[in-house]
Amino acid sequence: MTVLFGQLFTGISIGAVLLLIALGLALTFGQMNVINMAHGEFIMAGAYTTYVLQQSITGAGLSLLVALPVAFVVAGTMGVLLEILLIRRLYARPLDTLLVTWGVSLMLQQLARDVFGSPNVQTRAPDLLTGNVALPGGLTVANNRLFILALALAAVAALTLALRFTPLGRRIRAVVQNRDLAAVSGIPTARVDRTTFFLGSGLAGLAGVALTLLGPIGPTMGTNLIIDAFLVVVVGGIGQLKGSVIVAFALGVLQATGEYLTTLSVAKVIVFVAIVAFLQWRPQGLFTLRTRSLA
Amino acid sequence: MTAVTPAPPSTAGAPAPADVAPGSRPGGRSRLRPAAGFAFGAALLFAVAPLALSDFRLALLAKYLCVAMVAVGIGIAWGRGGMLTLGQGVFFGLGGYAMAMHLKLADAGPGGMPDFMQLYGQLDELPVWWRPFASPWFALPATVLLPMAVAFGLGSLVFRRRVRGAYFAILSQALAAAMVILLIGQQGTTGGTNGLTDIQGFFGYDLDDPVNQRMVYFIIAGVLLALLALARQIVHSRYGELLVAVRDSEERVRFLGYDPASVKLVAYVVAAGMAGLAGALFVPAVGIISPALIGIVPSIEFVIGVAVGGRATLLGPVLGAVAVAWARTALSERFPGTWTYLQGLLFVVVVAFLPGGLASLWALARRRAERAEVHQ
Amino acid sequence: MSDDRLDGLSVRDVRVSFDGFTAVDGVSLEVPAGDIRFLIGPNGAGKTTLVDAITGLVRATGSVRFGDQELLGRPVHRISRLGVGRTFQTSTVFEELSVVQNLDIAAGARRSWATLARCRRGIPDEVAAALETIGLAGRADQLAGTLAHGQKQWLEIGMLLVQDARLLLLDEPVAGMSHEERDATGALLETVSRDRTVVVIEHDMDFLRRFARSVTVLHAGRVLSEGTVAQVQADPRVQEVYLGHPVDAGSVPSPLEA
Amino acid sequence: MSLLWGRRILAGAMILVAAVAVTACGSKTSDEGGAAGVTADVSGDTVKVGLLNSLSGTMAISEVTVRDSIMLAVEEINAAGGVLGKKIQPIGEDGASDWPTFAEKAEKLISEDRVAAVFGCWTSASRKAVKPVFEKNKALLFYPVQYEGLEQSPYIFYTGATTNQQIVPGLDYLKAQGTKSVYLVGSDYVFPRTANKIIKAYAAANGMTVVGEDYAPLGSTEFGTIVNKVRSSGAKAVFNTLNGDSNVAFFKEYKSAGLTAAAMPVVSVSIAEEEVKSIGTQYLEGQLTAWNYYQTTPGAANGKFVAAYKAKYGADKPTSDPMEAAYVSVYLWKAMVEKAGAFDVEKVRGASDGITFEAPEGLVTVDGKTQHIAKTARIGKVGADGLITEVWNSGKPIAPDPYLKTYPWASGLS
Repeated sequence: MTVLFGQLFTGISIGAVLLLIALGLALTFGQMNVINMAHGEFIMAGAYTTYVLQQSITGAGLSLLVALPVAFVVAGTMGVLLEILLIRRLYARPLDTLLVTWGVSLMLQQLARDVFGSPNVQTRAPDLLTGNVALPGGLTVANNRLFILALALAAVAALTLALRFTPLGRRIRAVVQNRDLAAVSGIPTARVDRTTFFLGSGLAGLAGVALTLLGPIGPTMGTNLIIDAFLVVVVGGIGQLKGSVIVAFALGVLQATGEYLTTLSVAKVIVFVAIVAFLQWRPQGLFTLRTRSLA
Repeated sequence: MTAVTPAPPSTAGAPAPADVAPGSRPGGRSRLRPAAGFAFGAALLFAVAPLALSDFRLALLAKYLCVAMVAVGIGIAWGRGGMLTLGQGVFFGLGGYAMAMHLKLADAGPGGMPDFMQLYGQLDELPVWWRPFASPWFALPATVLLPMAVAFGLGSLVFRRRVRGAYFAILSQALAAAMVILLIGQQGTTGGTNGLTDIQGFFGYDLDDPVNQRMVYFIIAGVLLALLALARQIVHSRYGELLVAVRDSEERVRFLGYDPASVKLVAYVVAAGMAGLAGALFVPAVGIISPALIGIVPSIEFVIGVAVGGRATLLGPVLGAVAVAWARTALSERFPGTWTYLQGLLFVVVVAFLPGGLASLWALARRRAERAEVHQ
Repeated sequence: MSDDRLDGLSVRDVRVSFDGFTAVDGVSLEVPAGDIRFLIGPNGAGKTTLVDAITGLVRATGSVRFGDQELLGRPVHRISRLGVGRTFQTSTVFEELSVVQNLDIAAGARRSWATLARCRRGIPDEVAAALETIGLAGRADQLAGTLAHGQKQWLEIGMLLVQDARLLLLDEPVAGMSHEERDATGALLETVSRDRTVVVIEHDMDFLRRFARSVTVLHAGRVLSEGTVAQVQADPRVQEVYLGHPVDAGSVPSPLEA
Repeated sequence: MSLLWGRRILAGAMILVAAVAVTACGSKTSDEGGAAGVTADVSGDTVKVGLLNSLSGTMAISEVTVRDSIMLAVEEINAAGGVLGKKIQPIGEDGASDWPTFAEKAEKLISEDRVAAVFGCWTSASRKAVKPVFEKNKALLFYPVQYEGLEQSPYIFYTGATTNQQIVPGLDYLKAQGTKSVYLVGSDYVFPRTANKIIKAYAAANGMTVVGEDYAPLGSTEFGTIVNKVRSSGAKAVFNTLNGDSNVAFFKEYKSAGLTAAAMPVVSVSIAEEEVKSIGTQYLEGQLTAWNYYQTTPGAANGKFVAAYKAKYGADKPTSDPMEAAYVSVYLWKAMVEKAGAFDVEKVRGASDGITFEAPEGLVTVDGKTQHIAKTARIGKVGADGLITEVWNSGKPIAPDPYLKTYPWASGLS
């Protein structure tokens, strides 16, 4: 029983990681239809930001707190640069953004290798986040997982509120629902695109900081995550955040359960089959914006 | 409701270079051109290359030509059909494994078992699903039919449900990832990460012998030419025109009474068959097939050559694939890190700024020349 | 191959709703064989949605029969093969194919795979005939993307002709056309309607008066009025919808005369 | 129409040409062809050797350090006068973490550059990929990494540990500590699966139980479930054959699940000083490793090696077992060549038996029969300073036994 609860929590925390890395994509891919394969490298940038900050800020807890906003800005800025230099030219060709940004991701990886070296680097986690909370029944819940869960939920909440209640959020939603109409209504779509990209990429930076608590920090850390993140958004349906949230947790629990009953390899295959089956049922994902268009 | 204007359907977004208008009636002279070009290519592959290159370089060329075969298929599926398939490695791998399984069994002799199975699998007898591959009459067709069957299965599911564009690309990529995990997990019967290695013979010919390596090269070159001829027929047929129409506006085609799903399915299955054939020939040429050849990264690398050469042209993918593979070898021998930058840069520059690939430069130059002719 | 029957369209109690919003709310109409029926109505009346429902693009309840065939519930391409063809508000020709190729594809939905695998030799007869009808014979080899706007619309109609559609559903075919082009399009419709049934969604009242044989006015997803041009023009409800208040027939110039 | 047919005929003709080419030039017997092997080019005053490591891709992390230590050995030897009076000219190639590329580059080094020997490869997969190339060309590979055994190619010298020099001593140590149950965690590839097979056979014969066995795909960084299983299994120790990035995620998860080195130690066979650095002592302190060499291994030879390495590559760069094995491999090749008095591959092989070298890890001896080397096994504990200190060693070099023929419990394994 304990194991079962442990697994449930593991599934939820896998979901939280998925959510955190997919949230930025839900904006850039989901709202702007840009397939940014360099998203993983923005995550990497966030993780390296934590590493760099720890060189000067020695307190592990403080450096982590400082890293969150700094990584957001660093990754966000990289995203804006990418948008201005390349993606802006490619809005009409979504598939081509995939290939172009894949090229960018290759270069960013090599850049990380040249700057920080090929081996993984280490960061120190605050002691608080390496411990766990003991629950009755011998169950423990890891603090770093709780932190990531909280961070993911906070990010979702902040993003939802921002999209719903700020003028910027309204503009973003207007552009998503009807770009042409938004443009003729006087919304500066180019600026909105850039801001959306900043937010989406910044969220990747946040995810990067969080991931230093869980896994390796190295040049290729982003590539391992990117496909999973895309699958979350694809299955969740583009244009809305709630789909990604639900699907992230559902996939997390599915993977944890599958892994517990079989092996990690088989679990991954199970998840893939489940996704193909799901898309048979709802090819446009869990939630979609209904618009009348032929495409 | 009526205020909402139907967006002009643009699923593919592949601005084909101007020279892909197969409708312009070719004059007598330009009809001879393909035949002449074909003969020229054949001469290059069959006479010049074997004479000019060392055994080692010729073997490398054989490897590149296998990649080029995959590229021909991608050119049809992506360039013509708008399906960005990022999982061609899967089909390449299926063909390769089918061939390698047969060759391993042939090496082991009748009743024998491949060496790695005893080492890692500790199996007492051959797994059931290996057995049919002992027969060349099963294994050889399987190298092509197996990938086609898998493509048919997946394709008929996803195309019918109108999974397309980015969704399809990501799904095909996930397929590659799943396939790799599956292969690695079954080490006892698939060789795991090692893959199937140390293949000695090719239908009785010893692959260690340079003369036989040369023979493999000739077979590969011949098959590539045959695939090119097939691709040309497909592109210029009515089906080829229909495929472009589906790429540019799937819904419109549907309203004309076609089922776009089956139109796309055919192109996808053909591309898968070509990738399978390439994988099968890769095995005797290189002597190895492993999960590392079929995952996400190699699958994307198949696409880069196509993009560089010109996705919507016939020869572009082939030349692009060979050029990129060659550049990789040449540059990584000297500057390993630099190659990664360059590969990334190639992707960015070609796709963002030259979506027609290098072939569009060629077309541009030709149009300039024609205009100059007219002006005189 | 060609089926020469002339069939009418019968729409009964068709409803379409999106997420709780009912775009078409129980529309019934009869378009007799060989008619040129115009569908008009203010924005949001459900005209295009009705056509979407008839052609299978959106899900609907009720019944749509063309001849003796029920259309609802069939996939788009099956409905098309029953002889129902449509155009869209924005022209959707295959811009990277030539005019001939566009028409040839439209003509080919019933071709076998064996035929598809072969190259096209020359220009098939029905394509040549359509080229003449739509007046693009001189531009046969031009890429469709390079045609003028009006020509693209004609090409679309031509595609319906070679497709052997016996029911043509045209969504604002003359929007953005010059006077001369409108006249030519109208003439084309009259030619075409000799052996086909035509339904046109149109806002251009001048065009309507000249070429409509009958008119259905939709409003808020329902049929508001139906009849000849004159009958509809005289209907006070129509004037109310268009002007926002009831008027006496004849006291104010009908909006349809604008 | 006729032109279409013309093209078809042409295509047919091409295939015919290919078929003719096949029958004309294929030869069924290999001994008449050029498979006699390529002889190394030693005509000048230098001798070329090949360095084949991944400088890009996922394996670059580890293999770059091996390349560095090979280069160190080459420079030292050249500074001391070279081999048989010839300076060593190293030719580096990038295996790019891609097995067919390894095979391709090996072929290039042998047949184009005509090197006298090749040093390199890391993963078993890359070794398996190049093995036929070396055997076909009758050329030499020196392989410097601990591996899963069950192999003995006449053209490969294995200077890393085989299973009875690393895994078996690791198990002996656990047994001596009174550990009755172990949990096996590994990456999903050849080495862990084979190692775990050996561990299970050992456990069965030595009164230990294997309470669980889990594999993660290479590169996997999600260990929630595996650690959860380990935690609830009640095992007394974990035997860890994870590779690369997965170790980082595993140990972070391990610590946050409240598992400690004191209560449930993890014995790792792929974590050396370099990896400790990238995982962090925060997570690793007190955990065990099984190797043949540590930076802290005492002795003058090691002092000299560590000092030279740090002087060349930086004081913050640690030395590790595979680096040491690679460094040693160059010296062993030099000794063999000098004993043979020639660079000829067969002569070098013939001279190999009994060659000894005072290596940083202690005295090593080449076993000519298996072409492995006798090495001392050492169990180490990770300290707070990131270095690994020895807690146990086998006392004397253990003779290599790649097929575990001298261990009765292993009789069913190969």
